[in-house]
Amino acid sequence: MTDNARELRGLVADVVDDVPLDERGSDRLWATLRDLGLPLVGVDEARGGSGGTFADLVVVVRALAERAVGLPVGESALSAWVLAHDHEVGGVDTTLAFALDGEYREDMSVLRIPGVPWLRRSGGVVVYRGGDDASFVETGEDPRIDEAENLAGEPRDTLSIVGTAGTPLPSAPPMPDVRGRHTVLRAAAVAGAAEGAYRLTRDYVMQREQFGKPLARIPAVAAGLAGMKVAIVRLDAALARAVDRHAADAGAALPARLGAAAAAAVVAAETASVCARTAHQLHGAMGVTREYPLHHYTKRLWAWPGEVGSETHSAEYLGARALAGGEAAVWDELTA
Amino acid sequence: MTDNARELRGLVADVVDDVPLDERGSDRLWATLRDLGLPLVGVDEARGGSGGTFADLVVVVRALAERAVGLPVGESALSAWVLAHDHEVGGVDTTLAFALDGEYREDMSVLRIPGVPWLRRSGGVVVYRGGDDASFVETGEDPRIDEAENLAGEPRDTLSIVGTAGTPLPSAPPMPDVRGRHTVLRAAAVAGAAEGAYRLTRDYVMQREQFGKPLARIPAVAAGLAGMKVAIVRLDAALARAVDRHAADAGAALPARLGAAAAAAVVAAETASVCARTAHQLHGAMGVTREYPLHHYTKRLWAWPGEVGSETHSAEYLGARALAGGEAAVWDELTA
Amino acid sequence: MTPQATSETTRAPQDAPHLDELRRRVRDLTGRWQAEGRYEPRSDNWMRGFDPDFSRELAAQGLIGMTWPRHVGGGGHSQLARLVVNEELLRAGAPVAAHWIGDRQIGPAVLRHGSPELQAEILPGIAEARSVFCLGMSEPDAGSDLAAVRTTALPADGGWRVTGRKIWTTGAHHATHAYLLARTERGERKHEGLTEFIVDMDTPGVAVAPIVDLAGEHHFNEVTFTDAFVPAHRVLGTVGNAWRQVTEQLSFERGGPERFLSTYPLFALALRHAGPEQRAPLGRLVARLATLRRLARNVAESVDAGAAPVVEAATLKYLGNAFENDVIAFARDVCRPDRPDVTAAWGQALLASPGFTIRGGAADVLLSIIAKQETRP
Amino acid sequence: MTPQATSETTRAPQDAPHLDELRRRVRDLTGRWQAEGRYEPRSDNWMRGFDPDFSRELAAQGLIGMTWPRHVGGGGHSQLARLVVNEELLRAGAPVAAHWIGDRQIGPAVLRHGSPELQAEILPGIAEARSVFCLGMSEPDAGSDLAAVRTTALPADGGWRVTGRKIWTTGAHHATHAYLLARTERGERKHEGLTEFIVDMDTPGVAVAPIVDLAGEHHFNEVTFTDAFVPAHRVLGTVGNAWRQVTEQLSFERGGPERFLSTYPLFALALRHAGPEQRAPLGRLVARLATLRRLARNVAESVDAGAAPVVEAATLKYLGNAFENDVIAFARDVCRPDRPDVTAAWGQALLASPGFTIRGGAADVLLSIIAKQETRP
Repeated sequence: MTDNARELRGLVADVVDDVPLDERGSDRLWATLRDLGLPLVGVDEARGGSGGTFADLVVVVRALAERAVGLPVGESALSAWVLAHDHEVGGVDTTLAFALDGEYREDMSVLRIPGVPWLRRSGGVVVYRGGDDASFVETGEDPRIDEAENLAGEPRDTLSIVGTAGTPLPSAPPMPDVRGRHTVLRAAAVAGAAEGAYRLTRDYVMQREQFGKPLARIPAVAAGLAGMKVAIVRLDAALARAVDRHAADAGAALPARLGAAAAAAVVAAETASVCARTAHQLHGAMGVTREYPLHHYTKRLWAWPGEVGSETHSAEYLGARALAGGEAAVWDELTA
Repeated sequence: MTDNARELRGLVADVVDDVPLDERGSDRLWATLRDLGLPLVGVDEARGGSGGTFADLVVVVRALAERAVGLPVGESALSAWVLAHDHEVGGVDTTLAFALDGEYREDMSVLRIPGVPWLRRSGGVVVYRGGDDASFVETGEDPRIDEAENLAGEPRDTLSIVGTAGTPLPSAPPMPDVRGRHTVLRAAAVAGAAEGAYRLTRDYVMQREQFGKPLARIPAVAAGLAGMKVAIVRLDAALARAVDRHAADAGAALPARLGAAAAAAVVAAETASVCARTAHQLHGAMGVTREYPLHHYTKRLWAWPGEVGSETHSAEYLGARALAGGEAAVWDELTA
Repeated sequence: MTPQATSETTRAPQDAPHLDELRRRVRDLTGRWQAEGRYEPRSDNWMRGFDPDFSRELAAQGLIGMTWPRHVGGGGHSQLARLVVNEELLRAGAPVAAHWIGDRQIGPAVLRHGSPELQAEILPGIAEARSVFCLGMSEPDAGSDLAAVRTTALPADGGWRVTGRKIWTTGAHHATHAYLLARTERGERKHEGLTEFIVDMDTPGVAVAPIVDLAGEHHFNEVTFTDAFVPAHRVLGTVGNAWRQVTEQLSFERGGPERFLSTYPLFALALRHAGPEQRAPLGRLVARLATLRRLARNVAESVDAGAAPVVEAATLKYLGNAFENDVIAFARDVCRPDRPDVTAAWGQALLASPGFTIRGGAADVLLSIIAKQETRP
Repeated sequence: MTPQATSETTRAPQDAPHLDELRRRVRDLTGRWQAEGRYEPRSDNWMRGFDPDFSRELAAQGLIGMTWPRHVGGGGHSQLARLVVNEELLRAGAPVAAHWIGDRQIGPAVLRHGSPELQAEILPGIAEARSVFCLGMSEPDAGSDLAAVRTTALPADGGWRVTGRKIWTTGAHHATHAYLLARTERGERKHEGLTEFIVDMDTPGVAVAPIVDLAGEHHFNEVTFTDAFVPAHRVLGTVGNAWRQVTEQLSFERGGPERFLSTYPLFALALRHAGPEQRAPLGRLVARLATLRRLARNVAESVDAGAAPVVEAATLKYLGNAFENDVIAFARDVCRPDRPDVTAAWGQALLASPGFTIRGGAADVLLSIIAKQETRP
């Protein structure tokens, strides 16, 4: 970990650790994160952002998720990054929506996109209708918002836009690029939630005794715990690779970036599933109560991976590229 | 287990148990099995067969495989059963080939079918060119035989037939029926080989000591052993279901029979994989020597499942039927 | 070749028309209740769906305590007949929690170990769905180690005085009776000195406190016993012999269809919305489901024949839990923004899923039970 | 927001041109040998492909002992550079068994624990591919419990006299030297009193007997020591301290690319023949492969930075073994009667596969190593 990453992690810890778990989605915590500029990390300071890189944003998103914070720092910063290609940012909270997650009404007059993170509390939303067709829709005006929540109780609202509403963003990066970054940020959030579940589980099996010794001494329990660790180490490796490909100075071409993002998404889905299942297994009945904090992590491990494209889609993308490029292309990307 | 099944199993044990493992594919053992009429079980006595039912044949095939016998009793009896719809049987050893496992030369003049069990030692082969197009080809005459072996060293020869060679079998059952029965017989063989691998493994971990106690007392080893047992119990259940569907008196319609056969094939593939992997894991280095008998079972567990259609094909068949029939049809077949 | 008779592996279901009639009766009932809007099918409803009215309707049709002798209110049916009824109830996602534990676990235990008087007192109430049972087994510091039970029953005039805490007691807030595992003797060996009791929930000194689960629902409870009196005739079986009795009880409860059909309502919904690109994974689920159902039939027939199919029952539960979870994973791939019903059903099953592996023994416990059976010298 | 600098997780590979040059060199060599028909790529060839000529060509190019100091014949390269060379060799399925153990395991152990004299005696021979090493660790009755070693070394004039049997010794019939783990003291605690030696295979009293494997190939051996003399200076490290030393040695050997690339030649072949209907499972394999390679890079960089990445290395081996086996399962689905080459490559890899999980620790051993690291109080 670089010094800078350590510093960012420390910052998140300082701000969040004293906030009760139930209040980690509160307006108050959001205001604090905003004051610190976290929802604008990775956006040029000259354009109103907080500076830093995409890698920094990944660190922040992972650190927040480790603490069961479901606030949309990743989506805010990513949508601001898009906006900053055309405008100064920072005036309102923004979020992100992709038409490919929704559908048009038959006559194409209305676009409905469900699952938009925290739309209800955003001032505007960057909407990608297609590859180069990005626009900014202010939520004060036209669009209808239907409120809904994901499994973890986080706002995932439905946006309905009539006609061509919104201000075009002619300089916005192409949609796949933004989608790829969103995928990486989501993988980072999964890594964080997995880490949070892992820590709770490790503490639990080390403290709790059964048959006269700590649970952690039972081989099946130890193996389960190690399996969680394995899943996290693996996801962090996939994440490090994806972040490197997105590095500003030595960044890769778009297909290589998307490949690394898709690989991280595939690994994230597996890690989420293993860690949620094993954490509950090792906790037994204790883990299923509302009072015990585990569900703050496991509900997110269940809800998050599928929200930014399905695992199957990512796997098919990678497989199709491998078929098209052949072994040499796979190998070159592997060892780049 | 019925008394009859017990008797058949006893018969197989009596004949095979004293034959050294390396000689269980020998002409001599084949001659003994022939003398007992085993390769004609399930074929009407009035047509030259040994009598008994398909269920009896399944018992025999499983019992032989438990003893690492790779001789083609199932294929012989099944091809004889087909032949018996048109002819008396019993004169020569016969085997079975399906055009769908092979390919025609571009001008359709030559049909090549690889993987025909023990073709080199058969007097003739029942060839299904299509749904109702069955014929009997005597190996003395026209066809070319290219010898080959599967991973377990069992003859799996390539049959090449020029033109329309062979005697038509107008009364032969439709191809899917025969293919389904072949699938069930193969699942039975897998169950037998899995059982053989399981017994060796159980004995090994109960006798062998490490860290001062029998391996079986190490929880991970016990869990592995139990996992093998689970896989075998499950396959036997799938097998019992498929056999019931094929019962002569209370047998089901062809689609239900094929569904049960496909389910057995899917379960057999999983059982083969779990049992081969775990048996080797629990044996450690000992299991990889030629001297130790385990490989007689595990090589068959590797080779056998894919030879009568792929697992994917069986799964897709079941899935497509479920999609077409809907929940009610699935449930009715489940509980029939 | 000598043997001539056939070896069909199981006898034909000779009472097929009777079974079909039972099936039809359950389908009529669940269909009617759904049509009248009296329940919504959902996953895990044998644990979460508490509706005494529904249970009483079943009772009125003789569908509870089916395998018990008629003189205690039972139906004298085979286990196979009971399987048919229960699998149809699970298929319909019906609210059967009010009688499930009593029917599956308490009734059989009372039949095996209870005195004729206790049988006469307890069983008809279960069969008529008047009595609702909860299980007082787990304790705060015992986990799945039942031998670590600390709740104590001390001899008292005409019976016992019980003091202690039970936790994770499903449905205690609805229950009329509790099955209770308590220590009656404190000795060297933890497995000895345990006794089973049946306790009225309205006994003074019995208090129930809710434990809300991660779905925000209330099924679990903590039950506190404070010097609560239990009359002597409410001892189940032999004083001090509970360890053997409860082990039997637990091995008995593993082989039922609820071990693989908890998420069947979700499976049915996902099947309706699945596409042809999912036919291979769907086909694998169908193969496993069909095999599990055959295993359940084998277990039922085996019990009918007087055997104790411990390995088969543990196998069923082990595979069944994995299947239930894989149904949820499959359903996730069917979820689409335009199918909110699938997504909701998926979420509901997922939130219930951590419970699947807890109840009746986790995977490693089941495997070790099987291994123990298989490696007996 | 205070922190302004970037936090790219790893430094850029500053010596990229150098690494590219190494890659090219390996590709030229393996390409040439294949073109000349001097070897066929196959799975598991780092264990099965014994060709001293090939190893000597690598040595001539400075590609063995790459990370060792120059004064003992090494190249002074980084672990990352070594990873690049070894992964290209594995990709090409090249016959590298003659030097693999010496390069990976013995060299580093001698560097860490050997005296300067022993280093000077042993290391140049490995780096030049003159010395071929085998590992005398396992014994007939010890299984994976190295502490149960019974082979004994007794003090003798000027050294030690060794008596005992080693088994599963890969390549002993080709080896010039053996690494030997023997008991030099018999005490209460099995883990104490073990010592590491380096033994010349032509020492009188050392005999090699073949063990044919299930593929019909001869790689394993039984090695018998009968009063074989080992000079005192051939003790590696400290007498009686082998347990600690060998644990380090084993943890070191887990994090290399051979832990996931053993079946890469099969993967490459299967990829060539796979169809679009297999893109999802193929894509999952690609994702796992890319991640494993990143893990190998992390391990290499971590060792370069002076750390001991025990958890990462064990994770790599655990996941790598599973990946190798899943490649074989994937290849099965690509096998068709009209592709005998895939079927043959699949069979060859399958017959080799039981060995994957044995060497370097089975899955449960790896998980317990990780758990132990993670739950230290």
